[in-house]
Amino acid sequence: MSTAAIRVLLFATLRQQAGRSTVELILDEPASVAGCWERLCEQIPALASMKDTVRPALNRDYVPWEALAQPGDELAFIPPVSGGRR
Amino acid sequence: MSTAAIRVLLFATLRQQAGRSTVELILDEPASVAGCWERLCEQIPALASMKDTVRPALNRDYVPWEALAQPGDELAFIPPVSGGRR
Amino acid sequence: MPAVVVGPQEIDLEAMRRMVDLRGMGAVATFVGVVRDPDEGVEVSHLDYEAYTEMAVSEITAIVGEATARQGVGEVLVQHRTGRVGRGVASVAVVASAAHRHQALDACTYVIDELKRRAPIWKVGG
Amino acid sequence: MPAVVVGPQEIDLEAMRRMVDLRGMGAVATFVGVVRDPDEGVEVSHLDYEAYTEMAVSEITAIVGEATARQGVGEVLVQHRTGRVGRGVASVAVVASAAHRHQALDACTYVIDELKRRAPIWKVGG
Repeated sequence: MSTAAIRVLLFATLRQQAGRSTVELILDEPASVAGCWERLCEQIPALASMKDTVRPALNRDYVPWEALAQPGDELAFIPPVSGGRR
Repeated sequence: MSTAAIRVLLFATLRQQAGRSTVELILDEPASVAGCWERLCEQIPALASMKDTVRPALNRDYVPWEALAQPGDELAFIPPVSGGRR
Repeated sequence: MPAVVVGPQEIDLEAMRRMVDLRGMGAVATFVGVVRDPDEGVEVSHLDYEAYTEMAVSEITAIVGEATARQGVGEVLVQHRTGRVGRGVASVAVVASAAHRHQALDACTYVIDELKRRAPIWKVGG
Repeated sequence: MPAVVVGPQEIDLEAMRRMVDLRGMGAVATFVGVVRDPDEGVEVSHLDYEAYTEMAVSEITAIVGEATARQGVGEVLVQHRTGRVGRGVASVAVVASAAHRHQALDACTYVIDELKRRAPIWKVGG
């Protein structure tokens, strides 16, 4: 399983900070979404300060930070959405 | 002033009950809208039972029953409007 | 076309929306009332609407004035048909623009509610 | 056209409304968000929207399901643009049909509010 990867998608401010729109994380075993974020920030330290503003989404659904990511999963950290004034 | 008239417009259920859409009321002097209604019902007794369902409008504005109608005014008694469920 | 129309002509919602000035506006809400078929299980082929036209225009114009006095609201246009309207066809339309979305939606709700309460327009039996 | 569209194509509101099945429905409410100019006094020539398209479609489809589960609501259609959208042009549209007017207006409000809260779509700087 050493080549099993998780695809991390970066959008909007995260994409702009990272200068790219996808990152592959190689996992030896399933890891929490929070653990994946830490691994991501090791590769792209500029993202570290943004954790409190993003919501994790696993396979296109919002999930809690404790959710387990499996190899082959699609992971994204959703920056604040357009929302705006009501 | 004996020929001074008030035009009363009848709509919807009132028009259907009365079988006509306008009635002229001849006033000797200004009369309350409530008084005009009584005069109207003397001419068209079929309307008498409908007083509680209608709202008076004088010159195209809702008015209280005590409002004074002058010769030359346009008077209507507005049956319940379409309203319906919200 | 004036901001308030009461009469037999068909409703062209696209034309109404094109009329609305969008400068400074971020939202447009629209309400359309259509002749419902079936209505509570009963088949309806059409409805006939009767109006005290001059007063309906004046009352709806007042309602539009109340709505556009609200914060953020831009323009409000209203049309209500009279005469025969077939099933599934629009009998009334309200278009409201505003800076923000709830202002537009609330204006639309206010206008259609007040219209239904105050405008002298009736559904009449065949 | 599916009930939920996220992509660069222009919004054709008339076509969306024609798609809505009106059987048993008495009301259609529509919300359109447009690129606001000026916005808080600042001139805006366009906005650029970026989406996590697959998730946005899935999230908006869930929101539409929540809205149509409400009493009286018929159909709900949603379109959100991605890429560049010029000032005064529609970036998002919601069309909701219902038996009665408040059901349609409330469904429309619910969907646009939840979309703005949950759909992964962003305005991005040039």
